[in-house]
Amino acid sequence: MTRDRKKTIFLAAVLLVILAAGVAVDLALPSYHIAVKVIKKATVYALVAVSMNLLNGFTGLFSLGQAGFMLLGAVAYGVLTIPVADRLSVYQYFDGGLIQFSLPELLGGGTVGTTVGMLLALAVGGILSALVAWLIGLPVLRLRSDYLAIATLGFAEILRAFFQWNALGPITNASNLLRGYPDFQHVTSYFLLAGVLIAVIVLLINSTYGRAFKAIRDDEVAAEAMGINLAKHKRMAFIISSFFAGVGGGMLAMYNGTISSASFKSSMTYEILLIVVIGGIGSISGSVIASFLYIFSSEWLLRGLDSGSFLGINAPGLFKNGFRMAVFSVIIMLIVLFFRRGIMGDKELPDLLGRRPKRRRKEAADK
Amino acid sequence: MSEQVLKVENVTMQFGGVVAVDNLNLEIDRGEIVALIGPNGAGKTTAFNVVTGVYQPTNGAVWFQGEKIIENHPQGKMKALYKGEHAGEYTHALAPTPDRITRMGMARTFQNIRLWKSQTVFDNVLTAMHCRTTGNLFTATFRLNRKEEAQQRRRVEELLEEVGLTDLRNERADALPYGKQRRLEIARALATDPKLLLLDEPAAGMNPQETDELTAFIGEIRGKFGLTVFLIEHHMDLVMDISDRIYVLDFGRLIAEGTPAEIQNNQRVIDAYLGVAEDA
Amino acid sequence: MQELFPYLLNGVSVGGQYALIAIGYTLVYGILRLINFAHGDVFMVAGLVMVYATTAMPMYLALPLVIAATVVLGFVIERAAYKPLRTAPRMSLMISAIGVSYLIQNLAFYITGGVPQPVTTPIPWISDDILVLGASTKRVTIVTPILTIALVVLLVYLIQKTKIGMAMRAAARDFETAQLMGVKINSVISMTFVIGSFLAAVGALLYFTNYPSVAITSGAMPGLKAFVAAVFGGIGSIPGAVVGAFVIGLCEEVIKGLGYTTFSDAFTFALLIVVLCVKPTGLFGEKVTDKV
Amino acid sequence: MKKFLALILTLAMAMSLAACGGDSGSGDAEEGGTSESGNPVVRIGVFEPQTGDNGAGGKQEILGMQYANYVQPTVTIDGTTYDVKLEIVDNRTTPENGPSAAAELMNRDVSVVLGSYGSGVSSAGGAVFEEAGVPAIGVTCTNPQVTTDCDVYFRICFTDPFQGPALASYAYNTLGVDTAYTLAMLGSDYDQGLVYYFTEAFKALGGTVVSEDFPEGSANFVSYINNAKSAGAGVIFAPVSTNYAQLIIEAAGAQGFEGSLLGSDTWDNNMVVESTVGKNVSVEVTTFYQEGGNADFDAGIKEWMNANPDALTNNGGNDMVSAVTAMGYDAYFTALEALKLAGSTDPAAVLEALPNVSYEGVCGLIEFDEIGDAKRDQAYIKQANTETGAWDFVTVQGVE
Repeated sequence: MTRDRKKTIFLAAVLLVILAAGVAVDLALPSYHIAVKVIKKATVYALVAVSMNLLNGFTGLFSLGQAGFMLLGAVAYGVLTIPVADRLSVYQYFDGGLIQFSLPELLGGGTVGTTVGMLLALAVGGILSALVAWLIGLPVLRLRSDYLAIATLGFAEILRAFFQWNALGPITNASNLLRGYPDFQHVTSYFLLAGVLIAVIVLLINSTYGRAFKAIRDDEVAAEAMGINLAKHKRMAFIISSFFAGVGGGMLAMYNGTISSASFKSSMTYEILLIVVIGGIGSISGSVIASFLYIFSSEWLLRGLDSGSFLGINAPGLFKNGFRMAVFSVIIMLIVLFFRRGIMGDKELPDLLGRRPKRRRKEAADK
Repeated sequence: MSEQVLKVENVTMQFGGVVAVDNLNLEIDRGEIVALIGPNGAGKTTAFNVVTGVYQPTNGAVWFQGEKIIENHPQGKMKALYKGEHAGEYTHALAPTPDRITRMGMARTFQNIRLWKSQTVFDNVLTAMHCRTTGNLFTATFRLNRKEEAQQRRRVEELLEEVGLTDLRNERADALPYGKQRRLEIARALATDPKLLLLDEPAAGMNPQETDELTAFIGEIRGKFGLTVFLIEHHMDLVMDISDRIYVLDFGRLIAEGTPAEIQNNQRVIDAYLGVAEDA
Repeated sequence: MQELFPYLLNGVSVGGQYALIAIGYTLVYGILRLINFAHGDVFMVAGLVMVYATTAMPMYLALPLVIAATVVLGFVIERAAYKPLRTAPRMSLMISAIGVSYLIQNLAFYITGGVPQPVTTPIPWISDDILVLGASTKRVTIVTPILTIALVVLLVYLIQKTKIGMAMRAAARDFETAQLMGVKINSVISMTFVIGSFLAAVGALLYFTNYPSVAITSGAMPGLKAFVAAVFGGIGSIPGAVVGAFVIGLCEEVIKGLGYTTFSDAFTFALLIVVLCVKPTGLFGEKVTDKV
Repeated sequence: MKKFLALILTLAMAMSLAACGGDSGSGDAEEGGTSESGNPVVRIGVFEPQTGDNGAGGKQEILGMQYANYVQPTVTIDGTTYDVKLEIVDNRTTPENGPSAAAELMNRDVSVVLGSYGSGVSSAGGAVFEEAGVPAIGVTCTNPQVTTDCDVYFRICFTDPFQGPALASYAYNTLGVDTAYTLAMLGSDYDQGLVYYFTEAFKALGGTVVSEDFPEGSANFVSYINNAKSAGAGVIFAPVSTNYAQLIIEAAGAQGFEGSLLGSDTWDNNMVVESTVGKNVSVEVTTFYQEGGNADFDAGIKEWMNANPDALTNNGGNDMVSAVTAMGYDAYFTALEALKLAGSTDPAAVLEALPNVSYEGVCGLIEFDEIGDAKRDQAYIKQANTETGAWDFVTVQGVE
C-alpha cells in the first residue's frame, strides 16, 4: 500500500514539475520561440501516440488509420472555428463556402466564448472521428491483424481523397488550406488539454474495460471464453482511440496554423507508430516521453545533422540534407530489432520506483 | 436434486466430410461431477468447443439450465456432405458466441493453458470478472463504480485464497509453475461466477501428488460454490475418484455411460482403450 | 470500345507491372504471414540502381547488375530485419517491415539528395514508340504482360516441380511441421525473398524505363497497389496475384477513362476493403483456419 | 533494468549534447555578433524547402541567394559595414513542418526572411513571422493568400490571379485554342489555385475547360492524356510540380498529343526542359525571368556554379539558370535595400522600410503595393526547344 502511495506522490510530483515547466516557458519565452513551437507539437504528438497505443498497444489491434482520423478532426476544427469574416478569403475558390458560422463567434466571442467554442470544435472533431470509426469498424474489425492494418491504411487514403474532392470543397475547401482559426497561445493550455485527455485514457486503461482490452490483446480466445464480447470491446477501443486521434488532429491543426489534407498521409501514421514503438508498446508514459524525444530531435536539436555542422563537427559532405532522417531510421531499426521493449517496455513511470523491492520478493518466492 | 443443468442433444460436428463428434447425447444434473473420457482424437475437446460456442455444431442442440442455447442443422454445402443422424429434426440456427455462453453461467479452462501471460495473477482473476460488471464505460472510466470495483477486488482475494495463490498475487502469470497456472486458470473461470465449470484436462502434465491435490480441490470447490463440473481427463485415478458419472467417447461416438464402477468393467471401453477388440 | 481501347491497353501494361511486384508480396505472405512493407521500396531501389548503372556502364552489364543488387538487397533485408524476429509476435515483424521501408526511403533520400533521378538511358528497343490498333504506346507496354506471364509460368513450374519449390509449399502450408520434417526453413525463406526481389527488379526495369525519373517515393504507391492485388487474388496464390494485378490495373485505368480520376486510388483501396470483408481469402486463396 | 537505465542515460546525454550542438550551430564562431573580418553581422533568414516535393525548386532558389551573397557579402547600414550571413532552414515543403522551421529562424535572430518556394508552407511560416514581427519576402510563392492574410509578408513575384489569366489569355488569343484541359494534383493548393484562376479566365474569354485531378504519387499519365485528347483539348494546362511535369510530358509525347502543354512557373526547370528533348511535344511556360535577360548575371552565376560542385548538384547537374534562381538573387538584394533604407538591423525597422523599397533587379523593377505584392503586370512566356533542351523566349504576356 505504501508503495502505491509513493507512486501516486511521485506521479503527482512529476505532473506538477511538468506543469510548472509549462508556465515557466510561457512566462520566459515569446510565443514564436522554437522551444514553444516544439513543445506544443510534441504535446500534440504525445496525445496522438497515446491514442494509438490504446489501440495497438493495449488492445492488440494493429490499425494504421490514425492519420485519417486526425484529418477528420483537423478539418472539423478548422471548419467550425474560422471567423465568418475570413471565410470569403479562406474559401477563395468556393465563394466563401457553405458553412457560415463559427463556434467561437456563436458563443459570443471574448476569452470565454472563444475558448469554449474551440474546445467544442475539438470535441466535434473527436465525435465525428468516433462516428466514422464506428461505421468502418463494423466490417473492418472482423479482419485478422495484418489485414486490419492494410484495410485501415486504405481507409485513411480513401478519406483523404474525399476531403480533397472538389465537390466537397464548399465544406472542406478541397485541396486548399484552411487558415485563420484561433489557437491557444500558451504551452500551458496545450499541456492542460492534452494532459486531461491522456489522464482520461489512463483512467480508462486502468478500469475494468481497460483490463478487458488487455485480455483481448494477450489471448483473444481466453478473453472470449471469460465472457468478454470481442466484437463489442474491439469496436469500443477502436472508437475511443479514434475519438482521441480526432481531437489530436484538431490540436495539430491548431499548432500548424493551417490545415492541408495532403499532410495527413500514411507517413504520418508510420511516424506516430514509430514513436509508440520507441516509447514501448503498452506504456503511456513511454509514448509521451518518446513523443518529446522524437519531436525535439527531429524539429530542433538534430537540425545540425542536415545543415553541415553538428556537435561542433563541421562536415558539410556528410551532414547534408536527409542525414538526420537517415540517422533516425537507423536508430529506429536498432530499437525495433534489439530493444524491442522500447524505452519503457510496458512499464509506466511510477513503476520505476517499485522495481527493486519487487525483484527481491521474487527471489524470495523462488527460494 | 435432479435438476438438469446441461443437455447435449443429438449433436453432430462435421468438418467438411470428417465427422468429429457423431450424434452425441448427454445430460448433466446440478451438483454432479461428470467426466468425458476417451482415447486421443475421440472428439472430447471438440465436444467441449461445441458446448462453449467455439464451434457451431453441424446438427443438434444444446440445452443449458432448461433453455435451448445452441441449435443448428446442416446448411449450404454441408447439406450434401452431412453423414449424421437426425437430419431434418432441427430447423433453427442458434449460435451464441462463447462470451455470451460464459455470461449465461458456463466457464471453462483450456487443455493448453491460456492465461493472460503478461498480467499478474491478481489481474488475471480480476479481469475475468469484467463480464459481470454492471458499470458502463463512462462510470468505469471515471471511477463512479468504486463500490463494485472494491467488491470485485475483495472477491479476487477470496478466490486466490481458495486456490492457494495469495502469496503470488503480484507475479506475472507466466512466471508461475505449471501446476499453479492450472489452479489460476480455475480461479479465473470461477471469477465469471459459473453454474457449470468445464475443465479440459485439468491434470495434464501434473505429477501424482499434484493430481491428488487437484482431485481434492475440485471436490472442495464443487461444494463451496455449488458447482456442476464437466471435465475431460486422461488421469484415470482422478476420473474414477471424483466422477459421479462418466461418458466414454470413441471415434466421435458415445460408447458407454455410467458410474465409475460400471465403466471400469465395461468391455467396450476396455477394448477402445486397449484397441484389442478387432485385432485380437 | 474503340474509345476505351487505349485505356485497356494501358491498364494491361500497368497490371503487368503490378503483377511482378505482387508476386513478391504473395510469396512472402504465404510463408511468413508478413506484409513486407519494404517490398515497394526494394522496387524503388532497383529503379535507382538502374539509373546509376545504366549511366556508368554498358547496358549488357548494367541490367544483370541491377537484378543482382536487388536480389542481394532482398536477401539482406530478410536476414537483418526479419530473421531475428522469427519468434516474436506478428506485430513486431510488421513494425520491423515498416521500419525497413522508412530506412530505405531515408537512405535513398540522403543519397539522391531528395531529387528525382532522371532516367537518361532507357533500355533500348523496348522503349520505342509503336502503334497498336491505332493507339500509340511504347513497346514495353506489350512486352510487360508477355514477360510477366512467361516468368509466372516459369515460377509455377519451379514451385511445382523442384525440391526447393516443394519445400516452399510445405513451409507455406505449415511452418512448424515443415521445420520438423527437416525443411531448412531459413534457406526456404531466403529463397522466397530472392525470387520476390528478382521479380521486383525485372518489374522495376520495365516500369522505370517507361518514366523520366525515379523518385524515392516511386515505390510506395505501386507497392501498396500490388499488395492489394495480391490480397484480391487470394494471398499466397501466384496465379491469384497475377490475375488480381491485371484486374486492378485495368479497373484503375478504366475509372480514369470514365472521368472519376479523383478516386482512382481510393477505388483500389475500397476494392481491398470490400474483398476483405466479403471474401477474405480472395479469388483463389485457400482458407486459413486459426488453431484453437 | 540496467539496460533500460543505460538507454535512458544515453538518450539524455545525446539530447544534452545535441542541445549544445544546436546552439553552437546557430551561434557558430561569431560570438557577440561579429565575424572573422571584425565586422558586425546581419542575418538574413532563408526559409526554403530542401527536402520533400519542392526540395529541388527550393534548392535552386537558395542558389540565387547564395550567389548574391557571394557577389555582395556586405551591406552598409547607417554608416556601419555589416557582413551578411544567410541562415538557411529547411521547411521540408509541407505546412506542418513550417512553424517549427520558422521558429528556428526566429531563434537565430534574423532581421528579415526570404522564401519560400511553395505557398502552403509560406502561409504556415507567415503566422510565426507575424507573431515575431519579422518581415518576410516571398520569392516565388504565388498564392494571393500569403500576403493578404499576413501583415509582415511581402512578395517580389507575380501572383496566381495574374499568372492563371495570363496563360488563359495566351492560350485563347495567341494559340487560338477554345478547349482547354486542366490537370492538377489532388491536395496541392498551388495546382488547384492556378487551375481555378486559369479556368475562370478561360471561360470568361469564351472557351470551355475540362478539369481533372490526379492522386499524389501517380506515375502513369497516359490515361489523362487520352482523356484530354477525347475532350478535344487544344492545350493541357498542368501547373504541377517538376516530377509530374516530366511524367506528363513523357506521356503526352508517347500518346502523340498534338496541342500545347502549358505550364506555370514550376515548369521553368532544367529537368523539365531536358525531358522534352527528342519528343514531339510543344511545351510553353510562364516565368519570372528569361535566361539571357541579363548577360552579366547569367555569366557570373554560371561561372560561380561551375566552380562550386555542390551548387551544380543542387541545380540538377548543369548550369542552366532557372527563373527561381534569378528571383532568389533579386530577393537578396531587395532585402539589402530594405536594410539600408531602414538604417538598422532591427526587424521592426526593416518591416517599416520595406513598402518603400524600389529596386531594379535582374527580373525587373521591384516595388510593393499596399498588400505587399510586387507591382507586376507581365510574365515571360518561354517554349521548350526539343532539340537543344533549352528554353526559347516566346513573348511577354500580360492579362488582356
